[in-house]
Amino acid sequence: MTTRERVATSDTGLIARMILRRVAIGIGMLAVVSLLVFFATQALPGDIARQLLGQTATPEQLARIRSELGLDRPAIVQYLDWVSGLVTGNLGDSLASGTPVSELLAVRVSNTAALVAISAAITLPLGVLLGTLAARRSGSWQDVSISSLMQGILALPEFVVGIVLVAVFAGLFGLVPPTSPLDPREAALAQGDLLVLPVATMVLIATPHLTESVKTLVRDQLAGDHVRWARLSGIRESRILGRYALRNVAGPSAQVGGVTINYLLGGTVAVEAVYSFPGIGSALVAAVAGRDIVVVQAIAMGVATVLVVTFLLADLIGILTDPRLRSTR
Amino acid sequence: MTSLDVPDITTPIHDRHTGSLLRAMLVDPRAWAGAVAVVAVVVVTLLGPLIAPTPPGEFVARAYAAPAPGLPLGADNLGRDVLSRVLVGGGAFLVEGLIAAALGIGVGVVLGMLIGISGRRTAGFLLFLSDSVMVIPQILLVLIILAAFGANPVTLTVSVALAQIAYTARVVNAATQGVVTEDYFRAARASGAGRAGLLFREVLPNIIGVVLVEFGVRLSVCFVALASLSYLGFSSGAVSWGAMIHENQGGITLQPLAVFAPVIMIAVFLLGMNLVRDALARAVAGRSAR
Amino acid sequence: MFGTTHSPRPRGLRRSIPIAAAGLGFVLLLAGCTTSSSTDDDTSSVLTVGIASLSDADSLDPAEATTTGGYVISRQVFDTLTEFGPDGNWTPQLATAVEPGDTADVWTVTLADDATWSDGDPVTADDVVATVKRWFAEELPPSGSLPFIDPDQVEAVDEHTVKFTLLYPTVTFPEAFTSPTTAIVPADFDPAKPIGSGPFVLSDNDPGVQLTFTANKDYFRGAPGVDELDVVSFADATSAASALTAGQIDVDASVDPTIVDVIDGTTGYSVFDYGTSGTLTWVMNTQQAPFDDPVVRQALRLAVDRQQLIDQVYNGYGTLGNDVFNPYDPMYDADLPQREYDPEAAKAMLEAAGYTLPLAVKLVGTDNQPTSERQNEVLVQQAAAAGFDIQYEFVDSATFYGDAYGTYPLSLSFWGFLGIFDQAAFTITATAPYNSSHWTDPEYDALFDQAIQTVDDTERKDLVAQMQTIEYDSGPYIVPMFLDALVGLSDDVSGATAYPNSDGAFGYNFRILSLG
Amino acid sequence: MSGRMGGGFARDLTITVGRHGSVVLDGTGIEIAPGQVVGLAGETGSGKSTLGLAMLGHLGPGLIAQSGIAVVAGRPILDAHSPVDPARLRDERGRTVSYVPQDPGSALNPGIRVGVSFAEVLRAHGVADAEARCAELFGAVGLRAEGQFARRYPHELSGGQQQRVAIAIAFALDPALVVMDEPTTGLDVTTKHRVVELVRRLASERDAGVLFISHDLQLLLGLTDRIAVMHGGAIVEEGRPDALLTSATHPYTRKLIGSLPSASARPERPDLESAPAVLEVSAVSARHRRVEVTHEVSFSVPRGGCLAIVGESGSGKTTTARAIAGLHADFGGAVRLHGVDLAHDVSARTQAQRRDIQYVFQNPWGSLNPRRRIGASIAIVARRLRGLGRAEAEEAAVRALEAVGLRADHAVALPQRLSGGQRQRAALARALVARPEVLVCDEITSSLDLSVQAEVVALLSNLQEEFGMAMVFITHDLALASEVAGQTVVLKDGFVVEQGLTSAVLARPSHPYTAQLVAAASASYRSAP
Repeated sequence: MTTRERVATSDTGLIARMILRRVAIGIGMLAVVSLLVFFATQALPGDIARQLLGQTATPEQLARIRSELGLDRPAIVQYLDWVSGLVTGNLGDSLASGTPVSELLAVRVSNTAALVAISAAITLPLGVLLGTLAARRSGSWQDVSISSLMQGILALPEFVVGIVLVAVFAGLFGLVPPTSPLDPREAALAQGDLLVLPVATMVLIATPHLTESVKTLVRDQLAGDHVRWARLSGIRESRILGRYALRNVAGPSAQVGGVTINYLLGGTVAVEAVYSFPGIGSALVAAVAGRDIVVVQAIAMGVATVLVVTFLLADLIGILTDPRLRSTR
Repeated sequence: MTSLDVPDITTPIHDRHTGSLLRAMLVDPRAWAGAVAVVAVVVVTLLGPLIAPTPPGEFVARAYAAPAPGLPLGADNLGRDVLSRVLVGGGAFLVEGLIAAALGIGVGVVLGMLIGISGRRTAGFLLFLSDSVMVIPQILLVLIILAAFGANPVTLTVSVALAQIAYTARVVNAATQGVVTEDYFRAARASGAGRAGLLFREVLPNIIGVVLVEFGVRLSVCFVALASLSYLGFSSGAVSWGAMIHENQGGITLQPLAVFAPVIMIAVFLLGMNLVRDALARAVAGRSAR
Repeated sequence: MFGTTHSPRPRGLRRSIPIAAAGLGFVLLLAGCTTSSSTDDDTSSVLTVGIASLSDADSLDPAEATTTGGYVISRQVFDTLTEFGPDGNWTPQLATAVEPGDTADVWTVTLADDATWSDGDPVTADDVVATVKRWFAEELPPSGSLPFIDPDQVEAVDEHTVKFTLLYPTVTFPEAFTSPTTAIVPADFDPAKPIGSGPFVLSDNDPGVQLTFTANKDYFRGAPGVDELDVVSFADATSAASALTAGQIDVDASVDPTIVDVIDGTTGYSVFDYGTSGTLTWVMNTQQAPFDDPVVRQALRLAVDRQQLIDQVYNGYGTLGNDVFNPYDPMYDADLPQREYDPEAAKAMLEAAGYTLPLAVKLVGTDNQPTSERQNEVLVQQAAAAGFDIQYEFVDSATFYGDAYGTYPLSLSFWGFLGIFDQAAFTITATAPYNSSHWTDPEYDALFDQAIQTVDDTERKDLVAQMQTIEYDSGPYIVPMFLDALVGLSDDVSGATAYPNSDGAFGYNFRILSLG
Repeated sequence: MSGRMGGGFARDLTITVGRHGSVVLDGTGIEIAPGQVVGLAGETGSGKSTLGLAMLGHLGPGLIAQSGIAVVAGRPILDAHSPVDPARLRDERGRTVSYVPQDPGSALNPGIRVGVSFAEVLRAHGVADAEARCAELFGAVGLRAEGQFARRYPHELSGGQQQRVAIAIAFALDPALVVMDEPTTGLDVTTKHRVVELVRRLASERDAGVLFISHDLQLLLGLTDRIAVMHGGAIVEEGRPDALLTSATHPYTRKLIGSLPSASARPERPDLESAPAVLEVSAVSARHRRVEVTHEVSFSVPRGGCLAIVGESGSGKTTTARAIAGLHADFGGAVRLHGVDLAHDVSARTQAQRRDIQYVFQNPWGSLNPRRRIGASIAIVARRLRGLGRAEAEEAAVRALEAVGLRADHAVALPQRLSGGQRQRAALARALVARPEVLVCDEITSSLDLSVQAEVVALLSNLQEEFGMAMVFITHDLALASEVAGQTVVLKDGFVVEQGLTSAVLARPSHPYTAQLVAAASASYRSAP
């Protein structure tokens, strides 16, 4: 018996250790992101004090407000303060309003969360479906038409997709409202009509990438030796697709799904601008323009955390569905 | 000296280095369609300034005047001829995107190859860093960099370029791994090739297809990013398609052509680029399959 | 309900294109099934105003308001002692009378006796005194704009009377209290829980997204026209306009001049248009070449085609400017000859002064108003004919107002909504705190000092005419035109009134509007 | 399953690429009787896989059957003139005719347990008691039958075990015919022989016909009842193994037989006994990611001598070779050239040291930069290591090419224009152009077809004598080692288990593992004269 025969102990202890390792990596990534975000935003020319006081500022007022905001302390002290705040769940106070960022962004976070969640709930199954269909009939009219459509959308900036949807569905047909000024007093989900166009835009911009990736993954599986052997062993096509192709791409697809969530979160910036949607994407643009670095930092860290957790989940799906990843070797 | 029979090659042995990729693409109708689109846009860009009916700054009509005889694409937000501005504005935009993509690709390729040939620990650490950067959505990364350095043509181009590096490095690293584990790479090392020799004589020629495909991808991403940033209000100022989007988005319901004319040019260019890129990717895949 | 799509089964793949199409269609069809959330079913009237745009920096403390949202809050929740009324003149507001002594260095303010705070307490002279003292004690912005006030010399004479003894005589005292930043707050004011005397109470605040106000039915000048006021933020003027014509909002507070026709052309909506004293003015830095030379300043003034500017950028919505401020001030000198576009004369002047053309000039601008960039681009184009080679650099507003502010050779600033004296005191005199042109003229300063102490209107008007002549002949500002206020309105909205000397739609006096 | 007719046949099969493309199968046929193992030999591209797959009714992408039929158990599986109903074909596959793939590592679904893979096939054909069958068949192929084994995933099995699982699945439904497509490629010699024994046993026990496709003639000679030799899309020779050995008529068959290595040891050259050691490997313990993979390996090679390192994959022989060349730096112990300790990493060695040790890699498809012309690949070595000028280096490259039996005009070709054997010659030329003292050859024949393999080995021996180099010859094939090397080192799991003159090792193996290797090597020739 050779050493290769050693059986990997696919017990829960091993899985737990692998998850812990990935959590540690995730935390490390967030640390890197925090350094990047903090010191990039620290390099800002001009500052919030000017922005706050506008053209009528006097040097004395500027100095006072800078010292009030702690902007005159050494960067490293500010960083350590900020990080220890983050660890204890304190995102800091907005430089512009003095309000805690968590309070300031609460409604926006729930709005964007609703937007991204609904979009993901449509995009993920849709992308997998279209990708599988295209892979299964590689070279067929379905494949070519799906991939041409996806190519076409990929060639358009997100805002163009949004503007076209507005022009057609709000302007031409008057089916839906052209803008989405969600009422902060109500849950985003209760204002369905205002979500229709933003969600449709997000789905359209995020689906092509997912579709293409799933198509490649499934096509590679279908071209694999194990599928050929299954065919030569008389296994039914439907079963081949399910057990031999789709099941094996669950892990990598979950990774691609993570990338899709990344796309969706990035897409909120342009989409929220098109629809005047009160979410964190538009808050980010405003905070960048207004030099409210505390808000910029909080949003960047929040988005990064969501994505780290998303990729952690994707890894988890990979570990649970691909026995090879559980192997000790 | 040896009596062994060598299978005779009857045809003359001459290869063209880059021939295989090019030949594969020449017979691909989608590559042709893409190339035609790209060339058309480039030709418009080059000839545009010569054939523009009016100087791009001249006021010829009311702001957002609708298309009319002599004003085929209508007027922009200041009553200037949209057609003329589209004809003149391609150069700046294409150059910005090209520079951004080339810059991102250049740094990313070198970085990716370096990661690929460095030791496990160094490579692991660098990959961890690039993964960390990639956790941030690209537009957010660009906005943070823009916030740090302000928005002007240089920072705009550079920040978009910077945002590409991690992605390119990752792809190039993966391709480099494929070369590093090949014996010809070991053979070169054994014959005393230096680091630069390894990178540029052994690795680069063998991943050039991947690099070209990646360049296509990055070019699309950079153009889309620049257009989107223009829309968000971060624009470079000069007469450029990106700036046109920015200037005229206020009148999009009134005079959609002022925004869509440059967008269509960008989209046609990108679509063409994507078709060429995909054909190239198929050709590269076809070659490595042999 | 969005999340439920049918999970795909392999067997159904052949049919998946229709399914996918149905999925997208499903999303769009939802519009038909969902009721609009903005319609209220009870009888209370809600006025929804779209504004571009609210921000996190919108201050609840009126003294610190620098943003649109801050001004909106101040105007709804608080009152100022005086305001610029619909005719452009100041009128008492929280005050019933503001009267000078014999020499304009003592002023007596009488307060309305029926004004109350939203918690029911009456507004008293002590509150006014506390408000003023607070500005100076905390060095809040109004302390910088009221240099003539001595905070120790503000006394409550009785419950409704305040006496101000000024550091020097100032005839423009009443005008100085029209700004929303000078709103009166209670003596025990807490910015976190703003209690005001204004027509509305802030009932809900989501910074940067939406402000919700409830009517103050007991407002001393009469209850506002609606029960609730929602001020909703839009990222840009375009989406606000499309929200208006789609019925999502009742008022679009700032319509871009180029899309007025769209709204006017939509049944049920129109644009309310009136002239204001607001202006985007080019500031020439007199400490730097070439604008240290008055000849160049005059040449550039001739190089601006003001009518074309109004036509191209403002779609005709604006009035000609003549390089001096505020035509709505009674002191304004309308007799100065209108400066015309004359690039040839400008060129000749420059050549006569020995300049080699084209003369290179750097122009720095930001988006301090939606039309700023366009106005700068037009200048670049127009001035070229007069031999100016203007390099226009756009920077974002934080950079613009950053450390380099005041060092630009040529820049575009947003001013106006100030009386002629305040404008001069802020931006023209040698001691003006915001004079980024660094222009000084002893003769002008002497005239200003004399005029501001002159109680007699005719005499003062004559002095102002002399001041404006100096500005007209050698000043550092190009005032090319005055902006129109353009407010998009649903036909359901009534009560619109012009406020030419106040920033924003109707000076943000939304209490005057009613529905139906 | 009663009343089934066993075996299968193909007749008059013509298969082309597209309707008018090149011919892959040229009107050929084959017959496999029940209980019989028929070998199908031939080089890469001879059409043997296409024929094998045709027996399963499977045509590769773009292939079209122009004429002929394939019939298994009396039922048509492929018919060029009347298409077989896809549903019936699906049912026949796995039940009537089954398939054992070349690389079970990639053919077994990596995501499911091997027991489930087994059950899948039964299920597809409506057979219920998968568990019992699984126990039976796994037992029959020599895998532990208890439940735990069936619960493993493919990656948790060795290559031999994976192949046994594949065979168990192929025999699961008692098919009339099993097509095996190079099922032993990639297996170690010893494992290979166990698998072959198994196939023979199963075929006769279960009365199934087996079509065994392989390019390895030695293997077929020992395994099969009958051998068919394919060349250019047609069967050119067919017969019993012993008959084939003695009376083959087709030139191709004769060439194949002629290139079989003989297990007789090359006579060691006595003059080398006293020659000073040019290369010494002293207690080399190499590590991969902190795991020690070789343990104090020591040997020395005399000037002009040849030493073989023999072992199966994973035994540490390639790692040892790379340590010598400085391509694997993580090791303890020392490598000495002319008594001088060499730096562990090649980049830290002197130019002369790099020149003196040259390495030829296993895979000729990967060892030449595909983007560089052959001549340039060789010339650059001459320039780097011998300091020649551009023109001289090109000249030297041409001479090196000629020395290995290629022509000067091969210098302008890109590697992909050359066949595997030609590439391996080019790789040799690249090593020779440096004029090395020591040539390290890492399994340089294992990826070549048999006939080419013999040519390269012969060339190697000639070159070694001509250039007077010492040589380290890595191989998994003891027979091959005996042809070239005077001395042999046998490695197992990183330990040296045998060391000495090749003739002595062959004659009197002292370690049981070596004995096994020797037995395996001679087993393939038991039918040989």
